Amino acid sequence: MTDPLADQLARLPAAALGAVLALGLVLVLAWTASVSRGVAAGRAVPASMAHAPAEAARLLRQGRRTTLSADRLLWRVGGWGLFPVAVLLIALVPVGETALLPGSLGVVWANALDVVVWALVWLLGWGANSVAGLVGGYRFLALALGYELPLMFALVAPAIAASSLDLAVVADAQSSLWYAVWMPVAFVAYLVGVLGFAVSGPLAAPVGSEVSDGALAELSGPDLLVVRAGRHALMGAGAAIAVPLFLGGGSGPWLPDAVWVVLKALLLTGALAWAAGRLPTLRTHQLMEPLWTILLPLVVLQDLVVAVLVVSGS
Amino acid sequence: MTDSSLVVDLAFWGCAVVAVVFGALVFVVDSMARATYALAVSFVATGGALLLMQQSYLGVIVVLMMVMEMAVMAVYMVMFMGMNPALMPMSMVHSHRTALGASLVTFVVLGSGAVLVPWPERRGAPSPDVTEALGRAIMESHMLVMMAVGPVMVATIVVGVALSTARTRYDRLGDDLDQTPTDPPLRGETQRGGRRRDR
Amino acid sequence: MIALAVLALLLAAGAFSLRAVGTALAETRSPVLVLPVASGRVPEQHALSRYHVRWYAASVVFLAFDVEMLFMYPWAVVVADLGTGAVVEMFVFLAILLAAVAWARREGAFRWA
Amino acid sequence: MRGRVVTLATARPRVYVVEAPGGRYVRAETHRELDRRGWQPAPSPASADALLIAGTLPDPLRAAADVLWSQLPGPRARAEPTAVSSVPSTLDGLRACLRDRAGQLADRRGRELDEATRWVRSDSARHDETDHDDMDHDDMEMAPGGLVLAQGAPDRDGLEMDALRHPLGPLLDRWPGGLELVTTLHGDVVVEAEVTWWEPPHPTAPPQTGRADDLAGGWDAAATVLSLLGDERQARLARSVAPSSPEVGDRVLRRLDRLTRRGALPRTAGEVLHTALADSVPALISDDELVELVSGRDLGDVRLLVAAHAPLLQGVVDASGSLDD
Repeated sequence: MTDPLADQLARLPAAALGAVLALGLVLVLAWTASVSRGVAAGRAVPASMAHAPAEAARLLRQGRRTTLSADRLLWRVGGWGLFPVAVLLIALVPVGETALLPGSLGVVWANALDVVVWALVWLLGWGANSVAGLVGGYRFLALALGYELPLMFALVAPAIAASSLDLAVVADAQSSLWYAVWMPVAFVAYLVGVLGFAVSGPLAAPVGSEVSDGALAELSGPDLLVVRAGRHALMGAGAAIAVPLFLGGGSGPWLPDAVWVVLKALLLTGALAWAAGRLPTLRTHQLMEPLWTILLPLVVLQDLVVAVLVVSGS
Repeated sequence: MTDSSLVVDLAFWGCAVVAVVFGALVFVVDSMARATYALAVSFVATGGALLLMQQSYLGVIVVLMMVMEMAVMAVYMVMFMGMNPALMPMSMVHSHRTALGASLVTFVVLGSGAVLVPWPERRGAPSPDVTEALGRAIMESHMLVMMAVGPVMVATIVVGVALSTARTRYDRLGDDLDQTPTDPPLRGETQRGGRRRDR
Repeated sequence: MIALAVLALLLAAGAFSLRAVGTALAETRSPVLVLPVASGRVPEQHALSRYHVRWYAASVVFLAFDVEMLFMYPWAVVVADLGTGAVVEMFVFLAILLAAVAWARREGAFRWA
Repeated sequence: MRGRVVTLATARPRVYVVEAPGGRYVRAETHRELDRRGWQPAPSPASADALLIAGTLPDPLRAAADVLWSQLPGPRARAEPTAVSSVPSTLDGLRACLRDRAGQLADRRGRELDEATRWVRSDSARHDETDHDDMDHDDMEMAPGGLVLAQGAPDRDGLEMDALRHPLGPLLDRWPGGLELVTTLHGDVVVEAEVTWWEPPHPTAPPQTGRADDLAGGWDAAATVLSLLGDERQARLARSVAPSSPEVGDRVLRRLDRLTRRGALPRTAGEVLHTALADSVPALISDDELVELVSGRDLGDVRLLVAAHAPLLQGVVDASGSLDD
């Protein structure tokens, strides 16, 4: 019998390398989202590429602030927690041989992590003891109630088709046809969910410009930087999870699997961020009904179609 | 337990201590938000403990559901506790003596049960995929549970909505339910509410 | 588990160095205490309060509905094996729930403001 | 190294732009100048590098400007341009001030770490003179940090929740100069509002330098609304409409109509913008009508509605002159 502790230690170098690569991937994806966002807003490509570094420098130079009777603990947890959630999501994605955090329940874990964002954004709005922040935090929960069920049913569709909740198995099951192609509604609902937990695009009302950036209203300096980075990273992480779920994982000609995964994630992040930059922010109380009464039944119907096709064995 | 390694033991006890400490914090902190999220952390740690007991699906579902429920519960706690939810000293304990007695008795009964009952040795091995086993159980042997849950949930929705909305479609639209909703939907109502304060 | 530990360590190190760089560049350590933003006015009262959540009806519907996901994930794994019966069963179940959602919509549970 | 980082950090400072009473033209020019430079305005004082108050502040609003100034985290710079022609040099000055290390260090050294309590204290002192209460003990308990707790108010849903009094204006970005709308909020819904107008210290005349085509402010209002919706690209187009072609105007108008149809914009706001931009001047609205317009609305909707109606508000027209003058 081997010593489990020694066993864990033997895996340390591989784990360390994997962790560094995952962190690097999150940063690259977040930056891609930022660049694409800039292009969508009408900036030139070089200016968009320089935007993130310049803003990082600006915000790192800026002082920190806290507000009267703020709940600083909860406020900071909310802000600094977003980026780690994105990193954990990326760690679930099978790249090449295996994921950094492999497991038979990858799909459910992805779901659990996106729910953690509920808590974080609300805390971010709550902690500052500010009207704008409160409005933003509460708007987020309202939207979350709307986008979460469609997102969950969208996550279930590939799992039905692959008869597994393991992201690696789901990816491998798409050798003939990507799930995005034959379950488009689930794919769209998933992407809406990604926009939701990245708080951007049509679902950006919680940080809406018309309430002084809502949940972000009282943030400055590094505290704001990590939240902005976290939102871009969450968009990138959401796109990366879509790769094994809907875009065939690492399958592709010529290049190694790992490269395909990263490439697909980058492309989807760019496309998603561009769309988020172009679509108008919709008002929360206008979004609830369509999310519940149009998107939700459609996704359930999509699941039905998938289940019937799977059972009938086609 | 098949592999009772030191690492797993340590992690388990870590989770257990976090769960208990944060559970206790619920009654110590002075803010509804802190109390609710302390409870959420406690539940997440419980989920971690379940994972270490190789109940992977149960573990992840505890994390998923409890974070979600706590996020919504925080909103209710803030709304319905009859005092400022963050800036006043508060107590989450009611009728101290009874509560303390009841919890102590429960703890002793359950705790002694866990320690004193001669647990049977495990016969056979757990299913290689507990999630799949659970799925089969729900759809085959425990179908009745599933059948019963549906109507119960519908009843919950209907009762919940009926109790929580003070104004239903008749208040919004009058008798003519087919007319287009106004923008904003409840305008007249709000203004009446506003005037009521002026009284 | 070891990967999780390494990730946590890396993230902590990253956050720490970000703070350090920030402190060095801003040439200050302590945050300044300010009033919450209110158009140049001193707020009349603390914003943290019993916040009126207009969408509580929607949250009730959600809380009842999301319990369903407990069954959905294990079901997804076995449905291909179990066949038609399982599909019919689950979607009748979902249809009943969606009917409740439709009713809730008619009652105005998803409208507010 | 530090120098290079500072240059990068101040390449495009974020300016919090506020309109003083009667400062409409200076503010509009400021936004155009920011567009030309590719600088983005700051959405709140919290993350702003600089505070720019367009126009001349009347004395009663001096304290409000100081509160805003105290909310900037620093390094910080402030300016109050009073003429359209001085806007570019003002922005240059702001950036130079942000880059001046000695000056910034001095500013921070002269700054208290607690910029909140003194305002609260002076504010409550003012109240005490009139209220004359002997509830000091209660005050200590009920007023953490010197601010009182929100009090409950009955709501249309038959519940008692806390109501917040929250001012929009006098000094708010993308908000008509001089308007102070004190709202009573239940959650994020405005149930009541009070209007106050602050007058400019001296009447400001429209600038002589052209732009007569937008003196009624329709395109300016459209740009503000688009910017509040987070659509900076279209907002830039709207701001540039006057000098550029009518096709651009059509594009912006179509965009606004689409946003209205999709419900991204309150219908009333969309309609009034459409009327203003399609060459017929909508009727002015009084303060009472303004209150009527915003009550029952979501806080965000209130911002959009006020922005759309800005050129039609009696106070704005009085302060900055209209086409008829």
